[in-house]
Amino acid sequence: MMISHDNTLPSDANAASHVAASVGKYKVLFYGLLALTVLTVGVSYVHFGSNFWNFVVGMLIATLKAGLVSAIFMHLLGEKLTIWRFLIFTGVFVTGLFLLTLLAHKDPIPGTAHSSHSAKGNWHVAESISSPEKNSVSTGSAH
Amino acid sequence: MLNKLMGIVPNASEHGLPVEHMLEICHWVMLMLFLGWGTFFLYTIIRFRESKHPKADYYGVTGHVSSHAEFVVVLVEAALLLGLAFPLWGKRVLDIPPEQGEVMRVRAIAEQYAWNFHYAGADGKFGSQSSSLVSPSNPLGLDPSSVEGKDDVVSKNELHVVVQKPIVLEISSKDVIHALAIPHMRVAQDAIPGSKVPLWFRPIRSGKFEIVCGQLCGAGHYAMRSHLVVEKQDEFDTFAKELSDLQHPSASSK
Amino acid sequence: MSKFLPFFTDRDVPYTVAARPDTGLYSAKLGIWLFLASEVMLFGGLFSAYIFLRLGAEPGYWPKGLLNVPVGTLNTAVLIGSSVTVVFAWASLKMREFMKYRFYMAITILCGIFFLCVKLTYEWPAKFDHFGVFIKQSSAAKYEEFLGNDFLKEKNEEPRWEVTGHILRAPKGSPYGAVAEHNAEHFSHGAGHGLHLPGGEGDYVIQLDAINAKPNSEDNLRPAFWPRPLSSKTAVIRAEDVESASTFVPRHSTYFATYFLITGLHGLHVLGGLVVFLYLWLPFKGGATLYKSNPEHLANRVEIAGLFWHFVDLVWIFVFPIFYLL
Amino acid sequence: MSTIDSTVRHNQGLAGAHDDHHHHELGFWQKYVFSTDHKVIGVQYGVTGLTFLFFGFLLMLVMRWQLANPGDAVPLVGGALRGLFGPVVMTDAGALTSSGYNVFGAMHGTIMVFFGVVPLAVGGFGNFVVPLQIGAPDMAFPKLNMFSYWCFFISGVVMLGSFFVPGSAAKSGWTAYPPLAGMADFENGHLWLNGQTIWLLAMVFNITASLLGSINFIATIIQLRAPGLTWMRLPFFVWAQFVTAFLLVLAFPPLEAAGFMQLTDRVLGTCFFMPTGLVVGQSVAQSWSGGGSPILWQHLFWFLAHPEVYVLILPAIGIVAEIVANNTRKPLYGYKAMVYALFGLGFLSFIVWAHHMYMTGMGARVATFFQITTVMISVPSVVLLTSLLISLWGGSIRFNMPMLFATAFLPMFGIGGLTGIPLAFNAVDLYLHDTYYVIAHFHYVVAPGTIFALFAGVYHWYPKVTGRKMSEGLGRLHFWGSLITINGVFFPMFLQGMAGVHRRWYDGGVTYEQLIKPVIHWNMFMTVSAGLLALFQLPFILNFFTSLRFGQKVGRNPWEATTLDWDTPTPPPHGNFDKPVEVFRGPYEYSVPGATADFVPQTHRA
Ligand code: HEA
Ligand code: HEA
Ligand code: CUA
Ligand SMILES: [Cu+2]
Repeated sequence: MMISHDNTLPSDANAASHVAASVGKYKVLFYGLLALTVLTVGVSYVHFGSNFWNFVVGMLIATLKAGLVSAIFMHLLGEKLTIWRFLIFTGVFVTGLFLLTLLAHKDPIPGTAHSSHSAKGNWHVAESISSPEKNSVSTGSAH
Repeated sequence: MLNKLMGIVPNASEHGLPVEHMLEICHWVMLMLFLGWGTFFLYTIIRFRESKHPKADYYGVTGHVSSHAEFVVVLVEAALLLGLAFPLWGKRVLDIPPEQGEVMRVRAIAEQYAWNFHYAGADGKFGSQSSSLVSPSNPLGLDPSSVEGKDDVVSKNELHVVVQKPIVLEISSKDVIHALAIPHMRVAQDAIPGSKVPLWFRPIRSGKFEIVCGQLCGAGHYAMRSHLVVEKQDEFDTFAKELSDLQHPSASSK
Repeated sequence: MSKFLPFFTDRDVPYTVAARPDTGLYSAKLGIWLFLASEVMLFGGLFSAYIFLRLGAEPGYWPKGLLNVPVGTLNTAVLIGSSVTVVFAWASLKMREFMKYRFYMAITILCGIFFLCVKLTYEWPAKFDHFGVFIKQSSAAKYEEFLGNDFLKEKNEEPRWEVTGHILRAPKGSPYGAVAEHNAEHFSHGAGHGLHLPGGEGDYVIQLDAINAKPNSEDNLRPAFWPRPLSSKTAVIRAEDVESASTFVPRHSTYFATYFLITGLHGLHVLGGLVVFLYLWLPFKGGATLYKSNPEHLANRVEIAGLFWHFVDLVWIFVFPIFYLL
Repeated sequence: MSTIDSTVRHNQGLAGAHDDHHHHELGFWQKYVFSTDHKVIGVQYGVTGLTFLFFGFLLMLVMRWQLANPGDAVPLVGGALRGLFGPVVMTDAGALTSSGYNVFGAMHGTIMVFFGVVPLAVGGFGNFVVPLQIGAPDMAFPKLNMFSYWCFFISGVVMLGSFFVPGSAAKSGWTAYPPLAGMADFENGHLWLNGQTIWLLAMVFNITASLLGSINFIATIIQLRAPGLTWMRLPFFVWAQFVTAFLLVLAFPPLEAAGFMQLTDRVLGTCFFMPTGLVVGQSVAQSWSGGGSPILWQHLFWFLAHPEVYVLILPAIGIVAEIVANNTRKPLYGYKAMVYALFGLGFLSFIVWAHHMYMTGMGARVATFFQITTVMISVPSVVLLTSLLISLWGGSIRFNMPMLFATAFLPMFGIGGLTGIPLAFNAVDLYLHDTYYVIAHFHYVVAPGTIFALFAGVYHWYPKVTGRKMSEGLGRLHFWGSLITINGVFFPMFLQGMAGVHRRWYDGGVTYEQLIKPVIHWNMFMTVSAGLLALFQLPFILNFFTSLRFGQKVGRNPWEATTLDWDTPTPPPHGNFDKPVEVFRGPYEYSVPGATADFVPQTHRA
């Protein structure tokens, strides 16, 4: 087998025809993405019970769009294994960054409280979040 | 024993004992590992130096010694984690003693470069505060009209607690991050502006101990020292009364 | 000059154009993907700040429906469009249709410029002349008429602490005096000269947004698609009731801080992409001229620039909902 | 047939078949200053890094003087320092002020980590050695490489420049925790021209340089390996650089993001890290809208800074592995396990960061998670170290200069690594956090650990770079002197830490005399040791420069090594190799039974 390293040739002989075939696909995707954008906007005016669920729905659609863009426009589908490998790691690490900071945020020592605007006059907190006895903790400037 | 050898300050709190114990075990493990590895290391570099052993052996060690050694390390670490570390931390943060019973709650509020200790007084309730009242003479902005605050007292740079009585410190800061660290009590907690975090311990020895500011907080960080005074109940009461007389002269004249 | 520009490739090294057989990649392709991986982490850091701050925000301190949704949607569509044209540009090169390449690339560039123009001439400036005053919670009752917290409570909605609109008078010595004066002139325009503003020297006078003008209206409960016009009503807020006040600049709130930082950084990326595209479009030695000597090389360059561009689009796909819609 | 063909083509730097600019003589500037040659860039990075290391050390000497003699004027140079650094840092008498101590401390940490070790270990050794070891003519993106160095250079100049702005350089620790860092240095009324802001700007440049560099490394290692050089035939050093580059690419950006946020907090008044209701100067800061979180910074900072410590150690382990294999004259023990351990370490290092934040008030779940991962990460470290240790067995160990430093690295890193373990348990860390125990822990890994490995690397590759060996005599003086004194500096820190001495104390603990009386006298001992340590660097510096002229001349392969870097002319020409490179065997074929020489180069046909 003779490996070509000639820099002037396309690495893949039938690339051009392959590309031509995909152009139609890109067009379809364009309309699809526009439709999804409209959907995102539309859906944000629907109330899904709580803001949280609106967020979930919005993010799902955004993820779908992002997935389409990367899979097709960025040719990730059919991209080489080398690239997939480190992208997967990247994905794991951002997720780790999100989840772990979130967890740390949500799991303070019981009895921890955070400063609030209602007590901005008071550098620390008025109401304690989960302190077993509230009365010993002063409330803020509302007094 | 290793701890002593390394000059650890004497323990003065209840939970300090297991902490110390664990540190001791850690050091023993480390020492054994280091000695084991170190002996092997010294023996090897002496025995296999070029002049003594001119022809190297391509295969070297062929068995699985290293896996065994590594496995032992894993086991020991797992044991330390499960047996000691998790329960200890659990006790620290999940078993904060409730208000009922013999517990004292004190607020520790840091500022550049001093600690303010705010006691709730006889009623066990903290009075309200307001920023508009903050001034050099009233660093916590205590509200003089607050009923709950009538008996509150504040002491600067000196925390008095009662021996054997659990104490819960609610730690926060006015300006930057500080940390309240009491080596003798084996406790430390960052004082983070915008948060108030509880920290508890039970002193088991009377005496005067140093409180260190453990987080860089500016040019005066190194000198932000205060004291923990662990004393008997009656001594504490005298202290509280003195402060109260000073800070609420009208109330005491009644 | 052009000798220094294409940092991404160099001729002395193999696999700048042809792919290495065992990895199937030319180096720049690998390089750009690695770069994008680091970009994912960069924006990841910013988005985690968003999550952290938003979850940490107390009820009423994270605004919803403040931004102009139609404009945002338009910009989203424009970016998506440019993503398509840039693939077309690349495909044209692959098929060796140079004129088509120039055409699609031109559209891409125009789209990018349009996007930035909308940002810089409309969206951001619109923030800078909007004003918001956070009322101290202890004083909120006094301004119930503009905040409508009783109504919101009844509806089980988050409370409102902020009065927004155009500032007509700022307290003496406040940095917003000039803006206020300018607005006041505009406000009185048509209403005859010598219009008297309510309130005194030390007060904030705000020409209200619809939402504060009619805080108890069902219509104002949900963000609207079309932005609601400013009302002609004014509010007077006494300085001592103010917790913080500023135009909608980054310092205004954590919402605007994240908004400006993320959209700003995104904008810089758009700008960077545009510079590269222009370089590839104009007859530079490493740009469009490269077509004559080595069309495949140019195609590769367009491909990696395009990958970057798609990523910028992809970031926007998340930015749009989290700031405009949710 | 095909392999030979591809070999030839690979080595022709064939890419520019149609190239219009043929190799004309490059001018001085392009050859030595704005060079795109990885070897020149490697040397630039290396020398800059060494200089910064030395500078970081000098800062620390002043601090150590202060710790042992609180408030006393710095001898000899006190007046000059006063003139140079100004009144914020030095008193008129020539003693360090407490702000000055913080300035020097923050800059020592920052410079050592980001401007000393990383540039030297990654930028210097990585650049010079990696392309040679994989048989590549250069890095994959030579211009990017040049850009990376100059970006780093700018960051260095900016960082050093910050000493000379009003109020002097950053003084909030290398960790730059807000709100302290967020509010610092505004006394002089300059929004931009102040220490902390410039620190942030310099860091942004530094991060950019690191990112560009590490992308280049990864692409180079994946794309430009010589024919036959399969993954499992890579020298271990290349693996170490590969994983390090990934750590940099993926961990640095969140800090860059955080840097931008702190920057806007400072210059635009945002509140990313400023909580509600901050009191500044006895009243609530009305100018801040609040709502931010100081803890957010810590998460983003440590998300980088933990992987960063492995960035400091992995290249060092790589260097040690090369030198150990070469000087024991036998293959590395457990090469594959070591490679997997590298990956394990790399992966885990992303999910342990909060072990630096045990004191921020974390609940039981988070603490459990981070304790488990932290303890887990010590396992691959043990695998690496144990493998290196066992590699010694059965060798024929030549104790030349590189090997001496590499050998000393092992137990020194052992001490540093082992003392990381108690810190991993947060109940124990309660006692040890922010004491000199921590300082001792990490200095054992970075100073007699990493720095020693870097010295080993300098002695090892110096002949390849310059064509001459460094002097053994001066080298031995350097080695024994450094080994003894550096332990004199850092070992007492464990004792001080156990006795409650906390870090970042300007007066060395005089304020807390009552608490730390039993150990305060160590300050003097450590300071003297540090001074002697400095003296013992002089033979090295002398050696480094004089050997350029007077060192013993060497040929291609003075160490009789197997890897490709020793298969080039010395010093390597532009394009590196003078013959087609093809690899037929693993990296450490020393003392192969039946072979005539005790080493078989990788290019040696079967
Ligand atoms: C190169 C740098 C480096 C390395 C490799 C490590 C390695 C480790 N570190 Fe360290 N660490 C730092 C640099 C480093 N650290 C720095 C700079 C800080 C402080 C930052 C600051 O606050 O400013 C710090 C702080 C720090 C803390 C926070 C302490 C505190 O602030 O309270 C913790 C806590 O868990 C920790 C743990 C660990 C652990 C478990 C390892 C493990 O990976 C260690 C594993 C290694 C081993 C277990 C050794 C195995 C080898 C042998 C046993 C062989 C022995 C051989 C012979 C005898 C021949 N480190
Ligand atoms: C890579 C990281 C690194 C390295 C190598 C060092 C090296 C040293 N460090 Fe440092 N240190 C830190 C990172 C590092 N440090 C950090 C992150 C902190 C925390 C900062 C903070 O609190 O924010 C710290 C803090 C710190 C403290 C605590 C200060 C305090 O908390 O108050 C002390 C105290 O003694 C100290 C001492 C030393 C000493 C004596 C050395 C010596 O080992 C230095 C020895 C140096 C060399 C041996 C290099 C010599 C170089 C040459 C000879 C080159 C020659 C040049 C040419 C040939 C061109 N360091
Ligand atoms: Cu307060 Cu350090
Ligand atoms: Cu760490």
